[in-house]
Amino acid sequence: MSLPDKTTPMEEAVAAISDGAVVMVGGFGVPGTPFTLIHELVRQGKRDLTVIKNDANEAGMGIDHLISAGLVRKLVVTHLGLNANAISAMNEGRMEVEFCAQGILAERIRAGGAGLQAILTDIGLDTELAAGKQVIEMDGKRLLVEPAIRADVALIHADQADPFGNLTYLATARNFNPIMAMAADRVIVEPEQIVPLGGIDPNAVETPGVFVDQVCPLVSIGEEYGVVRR
Amino acid sequence: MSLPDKTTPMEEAVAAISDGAVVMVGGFGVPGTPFTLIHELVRQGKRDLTVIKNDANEAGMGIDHLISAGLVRKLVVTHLGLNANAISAMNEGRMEVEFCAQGILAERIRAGGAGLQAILTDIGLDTELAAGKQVIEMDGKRLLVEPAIRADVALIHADQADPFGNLTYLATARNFNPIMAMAADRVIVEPEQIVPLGGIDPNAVETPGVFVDQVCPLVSIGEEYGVVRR
Amino acid sequence: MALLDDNSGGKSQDPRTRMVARAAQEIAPGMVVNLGIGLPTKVIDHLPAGFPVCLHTENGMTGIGPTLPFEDADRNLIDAGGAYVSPLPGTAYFDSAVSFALVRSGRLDLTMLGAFEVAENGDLANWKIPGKFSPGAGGAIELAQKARRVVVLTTHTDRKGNPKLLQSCTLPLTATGRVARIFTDMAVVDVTPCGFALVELIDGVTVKEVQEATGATLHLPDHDIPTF
Amino acid sequence: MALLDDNSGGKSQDPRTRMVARAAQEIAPGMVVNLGIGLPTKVIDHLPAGFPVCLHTENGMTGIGPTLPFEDADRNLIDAGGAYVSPLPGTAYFDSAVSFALVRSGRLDLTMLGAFEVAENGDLANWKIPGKFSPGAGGAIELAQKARRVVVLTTHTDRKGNPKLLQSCTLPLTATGRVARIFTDMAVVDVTPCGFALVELIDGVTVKEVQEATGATLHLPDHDIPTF
Repeated sequence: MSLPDKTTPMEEAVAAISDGAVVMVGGFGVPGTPFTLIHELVRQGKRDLTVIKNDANEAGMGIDHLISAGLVRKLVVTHLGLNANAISAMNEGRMEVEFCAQGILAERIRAGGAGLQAILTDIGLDTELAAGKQVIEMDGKRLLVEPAIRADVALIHADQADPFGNLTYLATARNFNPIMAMAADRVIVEPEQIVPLGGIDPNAVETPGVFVDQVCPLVSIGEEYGVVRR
Repeated sequence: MSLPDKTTPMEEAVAAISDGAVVMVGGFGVPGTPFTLIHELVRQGKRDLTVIKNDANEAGMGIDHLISAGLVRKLVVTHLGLNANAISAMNEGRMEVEFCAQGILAERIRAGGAGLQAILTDIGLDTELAAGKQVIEMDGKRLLVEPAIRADVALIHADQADPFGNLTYLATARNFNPIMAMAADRVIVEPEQIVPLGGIDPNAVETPGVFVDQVCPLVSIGEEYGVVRR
Repeated sequence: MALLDDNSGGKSQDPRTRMVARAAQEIAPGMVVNLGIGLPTKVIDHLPAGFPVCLHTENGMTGIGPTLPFEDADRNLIDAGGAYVSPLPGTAYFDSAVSFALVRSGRLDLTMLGAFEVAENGDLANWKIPGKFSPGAGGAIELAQKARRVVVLTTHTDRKGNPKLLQSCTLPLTATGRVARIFTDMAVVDVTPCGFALVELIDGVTVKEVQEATGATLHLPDHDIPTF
Repeated sequence: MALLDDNSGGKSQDPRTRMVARAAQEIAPGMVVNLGIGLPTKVIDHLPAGFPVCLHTENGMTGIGPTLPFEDADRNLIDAGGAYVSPLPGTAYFDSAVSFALVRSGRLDLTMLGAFEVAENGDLANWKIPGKFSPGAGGAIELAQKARRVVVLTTHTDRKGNPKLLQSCTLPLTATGRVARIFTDMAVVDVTPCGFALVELIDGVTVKEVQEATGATLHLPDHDIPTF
């Protein structure tokens, strides 16, 4: 037995994303954001995208390049307060925005990755985030039905990858990456480092390679991955 | 800031378990089974227990000691084919048995640990495991409501622990341990090794110590943890 | 390791071994495959060395390597059937929730399962014989319901000679309509919209013998039936 | 680090700093605590060195250590507000699903949050000002709904001098009836079954001044009101 090599040039991996695709993007603030994959998506001008991400990054960084280029039809997000461009695009109706409680977004994505259809939760039941959602009763309690979310593509930033797609993450760059890496029909990864098969301790693997479709070598870790002075 | 020490003698930790308690027990076959905690539970004669575990171990091992001593009122399990004592106790009505599909047991426990109330799934919809369960309709599809499971106590076997309760596991000894270690009001761990705070790479922690209540030093790793010749 | 000889050289005399060797050919390069407890597990011994396949075991591992003898076993490393296995370069370990996430979300290309009964509509029963033996389903319900392709390895009849391939199952079901193909110690049988179709025969077994050992009509092809 | 002086020596002249220092005393040894973005994050600077507390940040970390200056920052290690933080011996990193599992399953003893509005029944609004500023709730809904104890740090009035402590919230809610205590730059106010109760005053502020800056009745104790 041996495990296949999923190394793919980034241009080729991104080229297979369709206009109109639903795209999950890892990251929480700077750490874990797949900046290079996002740049390639902008460069190839994929449009009419639905983007699912924790936050809208900051103006001039990350998915703001997609938003500012008018490529995002809809954004599913928990917070966009740090990106004035995103707020403008929302307020002016150029981009549809769906807000989700942060942990419920995480659980809906995880449920998608776990092949579940939905979760039942009392989170947000008394808030306007519950508007329009299905409510069911269980043991006399009202609960929201929060459907699982899957995407056509997930863009993942990892620390290490092996050619089969086993992944590790560092510190708070983990965030949404491991759950999104399970919840898309095609999972594309930009790892900071590619190591040979066997180069990752099997106990240390965070995302098993079986969930990963394409491992794209990064030429360099640009400035935007760095420490931001505020 | 500093993190508290949760090291507790095993006798004391187990003494606080009540008769009638709902107890989750980690392990899948031999690996990951907390044999020493189970022995202490038998020694202290806790009775009328509801035990939640993947399997019933084999006759003469692990939770079979609880079953054979008549301490288990109800067993929630996915498979007990390797334990003739468990099958007899079930067939003779001495022990109630609730079967659950393996991955759904895992997800119900995980949902309990994640503070969700239930999951919706199509698994087992056409089988007798669906009997008596709530069915709801979502987007025209019938789905089973599988309620989250929490326990009063979880008994966990880990590889390494630090005094705060951060845990690592080895190979297939992981199985149900990480999810059960999130899903009980009191989580008791027997680690093979206790290392100082900082002795586990924070990226390698599998169960964050915040979920763990008591870390019980093991005097030795007995024969039953070993390789079984069949 | 003796079984490997059956793969590289002449055919085994043992029909069960031939069945397992034939089933191994069902695995295409690059697949992610779960081998159920019992006969299916033995398929691993019929894969050529270095064959590109990712084997999954539901107790939390992808990238299963060869089975190990008692002396070399790692006490923390078993497959779901309790066999001592080894890692490969690229193996990953994970918990039981992740293990079935993989199954339910469609990342498993193929599962091979054992059976008490298989019906001509693809129904499978393999977890409970009421009042006699109720071991529980373990992971079989999810494997049978969610793997992209489900095949069964089973003796054609039970110990008493009763057929296990039936018009409809009499035992509690594991999954409905999911079995695509059955490998037995007599034949390879496909489940089609019209019912069972005989695909291949073991050398020396006749169509009449297989039909008599089967509890439903076997549809025959209009060409010669290959043997294995 | 200048703030630490306020804790160890005389009281700061700045009411906001006094508020933050007072809030820090709400943290008991051994607690697991989440500090929300903004003023609550500053509480960390008022905890004595080595104080036994496990700080959680919802982007995936328990065991937050001191904040780091730009020069020493790790690009992969921030808190949910984007501040560069450091690990402690015993820190753990985890994904966003585990991070909120911890919150929803009751492992968080205390959360300190900011507010646009707090109502006398404990309702909280802090995520949306319709038509003006809708940053989204981030993790606030789950923190407010599920932490064992929820306290708020806020200026007593907004920039225009309008009260933020009200009979009922006018903005979209984050959670209902969950706020137990409010620390402001004028007072400490508890939410009780009877409404707001004045607990402490900042040195130099009068009961009359606080009542005038509050949009609901402040119930007074029948003893002298302590100051901080």
